[in-house]
Amino acid sequence: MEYKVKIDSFEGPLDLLLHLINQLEIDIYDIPAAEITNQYLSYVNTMQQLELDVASEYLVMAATLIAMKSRSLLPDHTEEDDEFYEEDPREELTRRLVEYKKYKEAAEKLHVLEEERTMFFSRPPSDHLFASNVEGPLHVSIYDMLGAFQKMMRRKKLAIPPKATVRREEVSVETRMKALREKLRFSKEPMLFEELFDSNERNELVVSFLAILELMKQNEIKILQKGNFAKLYVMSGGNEK
Amino acid sequence: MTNESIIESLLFAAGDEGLTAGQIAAVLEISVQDVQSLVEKMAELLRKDHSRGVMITLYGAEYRLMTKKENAEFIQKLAEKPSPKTLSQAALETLAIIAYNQPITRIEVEEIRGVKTERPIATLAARGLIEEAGRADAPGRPILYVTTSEFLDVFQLKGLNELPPLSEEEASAQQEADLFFGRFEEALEE
Amino acid sequence: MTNESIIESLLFAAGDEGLTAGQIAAVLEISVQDVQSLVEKMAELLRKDHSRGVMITLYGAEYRLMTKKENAEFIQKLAEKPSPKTLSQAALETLAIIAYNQPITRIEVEEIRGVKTERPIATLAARGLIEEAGRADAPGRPILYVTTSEFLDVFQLKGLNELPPLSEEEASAQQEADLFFGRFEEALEE
Repeated sequence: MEYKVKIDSFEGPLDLLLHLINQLEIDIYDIPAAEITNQYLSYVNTMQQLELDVASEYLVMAATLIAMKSRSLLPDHTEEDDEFYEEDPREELTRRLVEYKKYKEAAEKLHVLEEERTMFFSRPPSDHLFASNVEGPLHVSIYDMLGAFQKMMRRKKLAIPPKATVRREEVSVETRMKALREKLRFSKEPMLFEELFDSNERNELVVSFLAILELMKQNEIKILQKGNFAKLYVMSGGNEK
Repeated sequence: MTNESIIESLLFAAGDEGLTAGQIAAVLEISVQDVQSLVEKMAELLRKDHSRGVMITLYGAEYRLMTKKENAEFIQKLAEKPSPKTLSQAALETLAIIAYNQPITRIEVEEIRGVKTERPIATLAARGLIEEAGRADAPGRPILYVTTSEFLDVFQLKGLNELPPLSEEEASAQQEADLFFGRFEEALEE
Repeated sequence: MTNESIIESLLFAAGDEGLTAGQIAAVLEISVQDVQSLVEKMAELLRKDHSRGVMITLYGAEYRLMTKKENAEFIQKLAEKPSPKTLSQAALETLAIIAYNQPITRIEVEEIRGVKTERPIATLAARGLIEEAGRADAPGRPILYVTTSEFLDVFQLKGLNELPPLSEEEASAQQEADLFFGRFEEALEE
């Protein structure tokens, strides 16, 4: 079925024609109408026999080629001098082939760059960078979002072993206070109380809670609540007016 | 390339999750002890070199590359400057994940992004692009997020069904050979 | 800490979001030119130093830290997900035509390719490589397409002027003759 795959892989009639020109080793600027037409039609026939869907573009091209071929069979009725005034379908075809070939080659060069690019990896941007811009009109399109998403897809996520084997180091209340201070300073806006706990491990929960109490006591943070049972928010700057 | 170079690549790409000595050893096909002494040497060099901006930390069992504490103020300065785009890549990534997977919890978003996502979510919520929609039936009852009508507005979508498909659809949709096909066959037979 | 150290910290924190020279300059309070020459010097050192695993790239306007190509196989050994699929031939051809002729309508792309191009265009838009940029002043007001900054990233380009040159071999005497007569014909028709 290799044959089928090959035929299926042409990117349209121009691609098929370029393939034939290459195979027949003929000059793109001097295409023999009869030969190329016969070859082309036999390809299109094979496509039909293999019950491939033959896009209408292939058939339009077939018609053009047939017209070109029949024209080449007619006696040349033009005068020498008039030659260039005559609309030659071969010239038009050559122009299109040359144009298409240019981009086909450019596509190959782009592919090389694309492949190489998949060998470079980056890391996700830090959580707290650039995230605070919430004012002004939004000038962002769906394509920006898709681009960012693709960038993320290209990142490599490296596999991490099961967490069961990980032993946490002991964290002191002082260390935790320092971390919380930093976190709140970065955040600028009040943070949800729950957000201050990075880990679900019991030891750390306790240490974090003690650290929050200590920071409150030292008047470094403020806790806000809109009403009974509402969410607790924490913000820094209790001691600076 | 040297083992140091490979270790730097690995730690860099691993991001905030870091890598254990065992994982690095498996990639380099050297012993865990060798990895440990290599990484320690690298960490020491980084500490001493004032032209370098990163350090290696051991957090639990994982080695991580992090920015040096001395440079924290500059990173904060950068964080304070508005992104040249109106939404940062982090926010756009987060938004894409929520848009295509809603409703979704923050933890799930973080699993996909591989990095903490508190601030992007706060930004998107403050922008009115996402909102809370109840809680997931999971431990801790985490908040579920969905996109808002403001999201549709900003991205000029009539509905979520107008989001472009993310994966390249293979050319399976069969193109119909049209009427011309029949006529062409007739012409050939003539 | 030195400026080099701070720049490394900043680029590390920015990850694949990257930073423009202007953003770095604003943080360091030095000129954009100074940033550029500093970063270039750093990039050169990284390239040469075989004990380093990262490099600095400039795609579009953003500098980024990336792992070196030589270490790709080691990172892939640990990676959870396979490399994303590269673009199909149809998508690449379409993208090339758009890149060299932007802004351009779908019909114009189809004229060059000689085949329908709806699906490749949808794929490219979904990958964030092209975007709509208004409508052409032509019957039916067709959509105009341009490439995005993501396009520059995927193909490692600083800008559109870095696109590989279109092959020149067709600029033969024959084609020049065609061009000449083409113009000549047009002139006659007027």
